[in-house]
Amino acid sequence: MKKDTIILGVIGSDCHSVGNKILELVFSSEGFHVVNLGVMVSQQEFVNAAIETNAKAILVSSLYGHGEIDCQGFRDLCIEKGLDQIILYVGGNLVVGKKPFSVVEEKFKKMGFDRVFPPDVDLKKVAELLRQDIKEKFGQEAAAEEKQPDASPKKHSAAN
Amino acid sequence: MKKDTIILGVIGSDCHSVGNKILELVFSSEGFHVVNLGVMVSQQEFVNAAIETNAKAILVSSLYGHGEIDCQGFRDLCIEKGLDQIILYVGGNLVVGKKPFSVVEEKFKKMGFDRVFPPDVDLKKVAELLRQDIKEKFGQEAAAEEKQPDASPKKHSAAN
Amino acid sequence: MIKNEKIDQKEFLEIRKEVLKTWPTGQKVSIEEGIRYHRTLPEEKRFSLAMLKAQKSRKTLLQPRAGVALIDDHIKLLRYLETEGEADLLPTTIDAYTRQNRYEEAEKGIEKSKQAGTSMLNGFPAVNYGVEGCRRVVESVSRPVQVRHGTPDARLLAEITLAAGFTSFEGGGISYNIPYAKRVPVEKSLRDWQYVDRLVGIYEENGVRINREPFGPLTGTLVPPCISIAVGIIEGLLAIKQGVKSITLGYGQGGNIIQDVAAISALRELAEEYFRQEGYDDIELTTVFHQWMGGFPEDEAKAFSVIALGAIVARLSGAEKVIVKSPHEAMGIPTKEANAQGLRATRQAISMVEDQVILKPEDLKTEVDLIKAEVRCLMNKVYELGHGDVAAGTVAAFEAGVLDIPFAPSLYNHGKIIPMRDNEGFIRIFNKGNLPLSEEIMAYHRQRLQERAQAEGRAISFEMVTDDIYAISKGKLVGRPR
Amino acid sequence: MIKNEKIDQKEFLEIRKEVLKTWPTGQKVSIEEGIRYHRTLPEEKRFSLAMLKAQKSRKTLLQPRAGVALIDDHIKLLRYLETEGEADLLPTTIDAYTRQNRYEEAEKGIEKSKQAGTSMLNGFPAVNYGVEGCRRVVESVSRPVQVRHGTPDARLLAEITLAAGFTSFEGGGISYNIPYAKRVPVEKSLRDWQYVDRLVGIYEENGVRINREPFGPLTGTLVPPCISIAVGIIEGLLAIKQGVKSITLGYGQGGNIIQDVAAISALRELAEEYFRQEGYDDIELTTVFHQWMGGFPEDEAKAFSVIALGAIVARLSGAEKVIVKSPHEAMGIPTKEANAQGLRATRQAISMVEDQVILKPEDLKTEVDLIKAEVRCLMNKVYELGHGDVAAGTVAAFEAGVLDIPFAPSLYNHGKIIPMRDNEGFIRIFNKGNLPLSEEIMAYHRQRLQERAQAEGRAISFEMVTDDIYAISKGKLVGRPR
Ligand code: B12
Ligand code: B12
Repeated sequence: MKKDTIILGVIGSDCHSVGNKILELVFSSEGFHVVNLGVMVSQQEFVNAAIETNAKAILVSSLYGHGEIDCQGFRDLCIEKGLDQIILYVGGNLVVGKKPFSVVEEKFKKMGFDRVFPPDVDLKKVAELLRQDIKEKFGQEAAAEEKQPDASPKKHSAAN
Repeated sequence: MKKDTIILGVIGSDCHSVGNKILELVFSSEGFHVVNLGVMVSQQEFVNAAIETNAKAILVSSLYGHGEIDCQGFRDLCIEKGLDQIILYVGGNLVVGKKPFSVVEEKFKKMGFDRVFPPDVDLKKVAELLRQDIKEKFGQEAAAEEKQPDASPKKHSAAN
Repeated sequence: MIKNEKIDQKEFLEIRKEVLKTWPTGQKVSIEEGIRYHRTLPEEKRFSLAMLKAQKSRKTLLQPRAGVALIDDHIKLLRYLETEGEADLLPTTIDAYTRQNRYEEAEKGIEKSKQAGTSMLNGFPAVNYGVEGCRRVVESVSRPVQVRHGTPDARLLAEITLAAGFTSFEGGGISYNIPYAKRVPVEKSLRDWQYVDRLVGIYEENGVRINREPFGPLTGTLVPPCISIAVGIIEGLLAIKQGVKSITLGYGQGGNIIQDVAAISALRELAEEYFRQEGYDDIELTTVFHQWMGGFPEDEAKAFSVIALGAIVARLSGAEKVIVKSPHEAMGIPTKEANAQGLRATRQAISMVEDQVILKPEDLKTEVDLIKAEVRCLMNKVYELGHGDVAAGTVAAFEAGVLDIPFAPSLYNHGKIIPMRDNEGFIRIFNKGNLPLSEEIMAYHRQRLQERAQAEGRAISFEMVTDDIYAISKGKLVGRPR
Repeated sequence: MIKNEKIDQKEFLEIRKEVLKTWPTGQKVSIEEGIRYHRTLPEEKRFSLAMLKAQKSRKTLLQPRAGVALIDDHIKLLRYLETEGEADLLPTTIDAYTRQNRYEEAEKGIEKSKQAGTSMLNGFPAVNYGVEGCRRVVESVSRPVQVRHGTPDARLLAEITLAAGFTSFEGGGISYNIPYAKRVPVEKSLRDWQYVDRLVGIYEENGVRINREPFGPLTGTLVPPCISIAVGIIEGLLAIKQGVKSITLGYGQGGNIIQDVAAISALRELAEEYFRQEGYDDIELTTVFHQWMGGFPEDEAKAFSVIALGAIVARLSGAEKVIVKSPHEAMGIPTKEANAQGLRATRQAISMVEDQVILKPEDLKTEVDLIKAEVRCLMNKVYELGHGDVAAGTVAAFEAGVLDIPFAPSLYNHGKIIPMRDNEGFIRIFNKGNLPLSEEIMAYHRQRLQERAQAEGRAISFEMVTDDIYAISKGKLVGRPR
């Protein structure tokens, strides 16, 4: 069964690389085909990679606080470039300061992200949600195969 | 110059003896004649001691949280026993739990205490206030002599 | 004259009749029913078992203090500490009227609390609620619950709470008298605690093991380790004689890390030695470390650091249990949230150092040896004064000032000794009063204090003591001149 | 090829012209005016002096991190940390756009922050505010202020902030590149930092001592001490060559108390040795300990314990400065209140252990010797690769993976080494990648890791690493199997 491709990366001028490496590890072992762009990724780079690899979802990380600025217009750019269907997730320390998560979530949902996650989210549950969302949007046949506990992560960027 | 007598004690079933010992030390060295009743002192004991010694003020401590119950009717008892003029101070952890001090202060002022103090109060400032209050209530000649740094505390109760 | 002898059954029952009469709820207490109930308790609710497991697996269990006036609120509180605080062991802290056997005032406190919609008592008035009410508490939680109090005469409290299913009972004839009471003769409280221990012994003989925990910290204020250790050992010996088998001896953090770890070491070694010496080798002995028992800083951020240091040292000491403070400590009885915060901070600190070996026995040898030598001086004299009997010796020791608890409220305590910190924050003794400490030991204490005096450029003085009493609440360990 | 040689004045001025052009505020910078201004600064605003005093009086100074988008808010923030937080030293943390020289985006961030009425930037965009704006900051506080950032090319930032009167500047060609950037060649950042150090050297030659502080913690995540110490020494050597005299070398808490204290010891001893070896004996060398730089627990009570442990160990290590975290760490840039809480908790913890001697040199010898031997392996190879030149050697070392920072984002970093904790929480190296560590050393690491594997009943695996990364944020030091 073909694996669904997803794009990972940390947006903007953000250098936080540890969480990104863990996301790659987890989503790979959860059966996705992970294209990890590493840190400091621009919106354009995300979109290009998604087009090139025919990805089903982009998982944007932002840790350093500028997420609110960096993510503006992300959905528009996707649509502009013809990625009408693409699933957009975003997670991390998305805004500057400690804010109630509900406020943050609303903000990023308004920007067009399908799901928004706080830093302590359980990644296995995210993988589960992602499988569901892909199924819903792209139909049964496109769904990622079930969990592959032994899959070792594949490097797609020397940045990692 | 004659020293003003003040009564110290910890009211009710309260056993906290450390602060009481320090109060004795400080007020003695501040030039007061201290009669220290120690811990677990009833309203009646306070009043009796004040009458016996012709005290100008009673400084009530309560640390353990039952202050609110233990102090009720203290002023009335003083008046009943003919101590119309006596100055009443109270201090410590006066109620159960961490409450804004302004709330606590109001509560105890309503009960008839002239001044109410939180646990971290500067005792030298209290001594200063007490001298002033005594001056005001009992006139110039009765005021305690000025600070006597070397005065050693006198024991008035084996409880200390 | 009191003797360290087992109370015989007849005498016990006679006293018991009187005890149960002191408040209506006493009439409903049945030891037999209590024993039957205890037998139905699942393993995870048994205190002695939890302590034993902690010892075997080298864990440090967390226990808060907590108690409020109204029973439903008390249950809510304990449950919250269980879930949000992840407490391993639960308390039921008794209010101060009950501790003085003033059940009528406690009753008023319950009424006023109902009216006020908040607790007007500083603890849970267990006697007023009786066996039935107390059992609701035991039934509502899933971890072992202990009665924590400060009651010189805890006979009725013990009857009620043990019958209700509490599996541990804190206190002792010295530690719940001298720091907690003013006019109770030592002999009286020792007798009343022999009763409590005998009661525990009866449960024990019927297959129900109740854990007993003498109160180590005493006044919580500059108590030299030798004093609290001697008291702990004495109360342990008295308890054992009445048939107690599970004993947790306590110590309150002094502040100097080496001294604190050494104290727990010395406490454990000496207690084992004295218990064996009196012929007991089947005692389940564990230790409990109390986070800082003196004045706390009011600022919560600072209080958290006091809590964390206590947690770390508790763990380094290898104590099987730590009693946890809250960031509200300086201000008042903590809310359940603040209490759980103290627990979570403690858990984090303990877990971070849990696997670390920082202090090796060699590092501590000097201090352990010193503390042991001091305790032996005190114990020898106690035995001597009691002509070999530790109960009689204790009464005589307090009369003579051979045992002397600093800053205690009791009229039966000399209050002559003057402790203060040395230049590294070890608690030392400046004036030994009548403590029978050897000249050599005192010379060492004086030398260490002299170092401090020199460093501070002032003579050793009583001012140092007051400075030391305030020090931690003002952010330091040693009260340096301002 | 880059060399560790002093940039000559002519070359410096040529580069300078270009640097100052990169943003309009650059045009107003005058080194001469800056020097004149620095000479008017009172003693208590000079960073190097404060560090020296701390060293002489054996104090540990407290410094927070803090920076917001708008200048008035930033001043308010620093003042609050000065008064409510009692910070000894102040920071100005620069935002992430400025760190990447994206001054236009920083400008936008300032605008958006004005609109939003709150900071939309994660730091203070000093370049955009220019000398004038920055000087307002220096003028508004009464303690020394340092620029803290993470900027691979910090030349303009240094020109502006130093001329404005900041008396300390953090960073270095390795430590502000590899953990902070993706596509910046090592040679480029080393050159740009030679410029910064030369600028500091010019101030120095004019009687104005600026403190320089390489960034010790690197990625903050399981960095073995030998790596961060080697990097610190290299950056120290490079700075000295350009004329820097006041250097503070840093280390990020690893979590094991022995290892952390040993690391600061080894860092100090080795740096002195290498500096002397290269012919310098007039360097003011001090150390800074960073409280836990990895993932924090979200719960504030737990975060306080992480802070307290860091404070205690900072003090035990004898570092002259500690960088303080806040209880908001896991969530976002702290409010001024949370930041001050971190400071107050740190102050309390440090003050409580300040006078205590818990770890003696003997206790640490094994670990200090190990770390020293490891650092020597790395340094020898760096010198070898550079044919005796440490700058050239560093470039070659990163190319060869002889220097390798775990979990770093840079494309110029091998990222081959795999660190993990042993059974006591020491950070060990499982896979050394190309680090030139001796077989003997690696055997020791493997043995210690094997102990853990055995204790956990699982093979040494990458899972252990991820478990370790999460461990402190989940309440433990060692990431045990769940
Ligand atoms: C040490 C201590 C004990 C020791 C006391 C030993 C002894 N015999 O003294 C022991 C362990 C025995 C103990 C027992 C109990 N304690 Co206690 N104890 C403390 C603790 C930690 C320190 C007190 C102390 O010695 N401080 C140092 C001295 C120098 O300060 P101080 O006592 O505050 O006194 C100063 C000021 O208050 C002020 N002051 C006091 N009175 C007055 C009066 C005037 C007129 C003025 C101007 C100033 C003033 O000046 C004093 C000198 O500087 C405090 C918490 C804290 N402060 O950190 C809790 C605390 C006082 N205890 C408390 C309680 C509830 C109890 C218990 C009921 C047990 C329980 N349920 O937890 C029992 C009391 C039983 C009884 N019958 O009283 C609570 C009170 C709660 C409340 N008010 O809401 C506190 C606040 C802890 C808490 N947060 O729960 N305790
Ligand atoms: C280590 C660290 C650093 C290291 C990073 C090294 C590196 N190259 O990775 C260093 C020291 C270099 C650093 C620098 C900075 N940092 Co930093 N850093 C941290 C810290 C302490 C830990 C981050 C970490 O590695 N965590 C461990 C990993 C496993 O967790 P994680 O990163 O959160 O990632 C997980 C989740 O977020 C989630 N997740 C992430 N993305 C996504 C996406 C999706 C779709 C999903 C489902 C989940 C998900 O899953 C990940 C794996 O579990 C955090 C605070 C914290 N968390 O405790 C601050 C923190 C992230 N840093 C912060 C800041 C501001 C900075 C700086 C700007 C400096 C400054 N002003 O203080 C610079 C950044 C410069 C830049 N250009 O980016 C702030 C962000 C503030 C905010 N959002 O309000 C934080 C929160 C600290 C704070 N409270 O101030 N930092």
